[in-house]
Amino acid sequence: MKITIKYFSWIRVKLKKGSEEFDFEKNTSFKTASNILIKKHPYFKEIFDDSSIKFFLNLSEIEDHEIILKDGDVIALLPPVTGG
Amino acid sequence: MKITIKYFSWIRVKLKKGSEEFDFEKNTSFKTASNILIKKHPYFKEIFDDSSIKFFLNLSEIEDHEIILKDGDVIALLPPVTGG
Amino acid sequence: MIKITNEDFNLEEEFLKISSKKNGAYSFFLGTVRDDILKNKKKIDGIFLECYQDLAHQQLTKIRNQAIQQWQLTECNIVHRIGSLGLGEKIVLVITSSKHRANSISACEYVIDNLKANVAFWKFNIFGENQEAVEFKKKDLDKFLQWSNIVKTN
Amino acid sequence: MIKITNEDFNLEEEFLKISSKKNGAYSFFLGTVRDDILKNKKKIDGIFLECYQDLAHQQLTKIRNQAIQQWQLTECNIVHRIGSLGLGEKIVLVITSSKHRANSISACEYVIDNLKANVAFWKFNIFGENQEAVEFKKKDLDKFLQWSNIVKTN
Repeated sequence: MKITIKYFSWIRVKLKKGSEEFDFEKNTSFKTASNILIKKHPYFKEIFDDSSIKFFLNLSEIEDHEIILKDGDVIALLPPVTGG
Repeated sequence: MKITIKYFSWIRVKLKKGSEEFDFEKNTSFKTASNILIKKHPYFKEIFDDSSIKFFLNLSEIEDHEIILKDGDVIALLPPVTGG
Repeated sequence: MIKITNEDFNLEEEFLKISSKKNGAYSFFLGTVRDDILKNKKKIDGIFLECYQDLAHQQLTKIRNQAIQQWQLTECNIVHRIGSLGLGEKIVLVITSSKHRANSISACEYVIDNLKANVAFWKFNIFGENQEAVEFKKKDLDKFLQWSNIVKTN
Repeated sequence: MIKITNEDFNLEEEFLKISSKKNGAYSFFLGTVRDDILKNKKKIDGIFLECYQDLAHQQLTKIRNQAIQQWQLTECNIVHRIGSLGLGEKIVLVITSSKHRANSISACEYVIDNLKANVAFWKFNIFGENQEAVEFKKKDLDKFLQWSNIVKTN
């Protein structure tokens, strides 16, 4: 299944792109997906280890990392906000 | 000596004028002047008895009613303000 | 700058008068003529604003200086209209500017609270040909006195 | 109304959008690009504002609704710009309107405090060809959390 990951602020700058599409097996959880990403691309380790970053799934903050992803889901990686 | 008295808000409406000039003897105090006015024009009694009214002499609030007036002084009778 | 005027004003123009790159924050309070329903169900047709201009100017200058000093404002402009105003029209504008937002916000509230309780303006409600003096609201004095812990209020 | 836009805005026009005779009070907070001096004495040439638009719109809508309910506002408009902005340019505008002033003033401060701490915007300082992400200010989070006694902040 296809999952889009959106990058913002310093993550976008670091990865030099605003979003990316990944393929995961059906019924993959957010936690499993993040572990797969860290193994594939070591630069994800810093991001998933950073407690200041919030993870959103389809515009709702992910509270339970065991949540199961669905085809077409959009995950966003959000550093602390600095607008206004 | 000539003293101008300015009227505002309901006092202006009641007296149907915005200001008036009065003649007092030299060295008259504010207190004496107000007593003279009350005797002359009974409608001043309500005003000088009203504790919500502030009295200003040349743009400074009168703290001491024994203050001596000078020729050309301007006294203002100010009901509680309601601007803004 | 303090302005007591018969004329309407434009918010963008008033902003441009104090706009500066040194500021990150501007707070505005705008008071307007509310289409009020009074106790006796009579609707007002507008208001009339009376002012002791020399005194009001002096009082507003003092309030402005207090606010600038207390909250390190870069500017504080106050515009107050006088004369007859229709429903919905602008009455008063306070603009404060500062580097950071908390200062401009507090200062703006202080200025309008002080103005409401102390500055020589009087409002009349207009009903057809008649004018009735608006009564002083004790609430306005109480609100102002809450600042006495923060600012020297006399 | 919530607006996230590349375009500049005009304060008088934004006021007219929510102007109503029912209101007696309008509060505005305007944030602008400050000609800041950073630690290393480098002056910024401007800022770049990034936004997760779908999320920011949803977050601002929720904040707006909270503010309207908590302070019985008649309206609350929020405009936030994105993209490149020069020194002195407008970034964000919050306007609140209510019958009486205390409500519009508190609500306006709540909205900007909440926006600063929680809404999906990111600021970059521009130095010539380079952009540096602005660091999150813990002060902004602390300021927002002070509202938790008054408003349900999550």
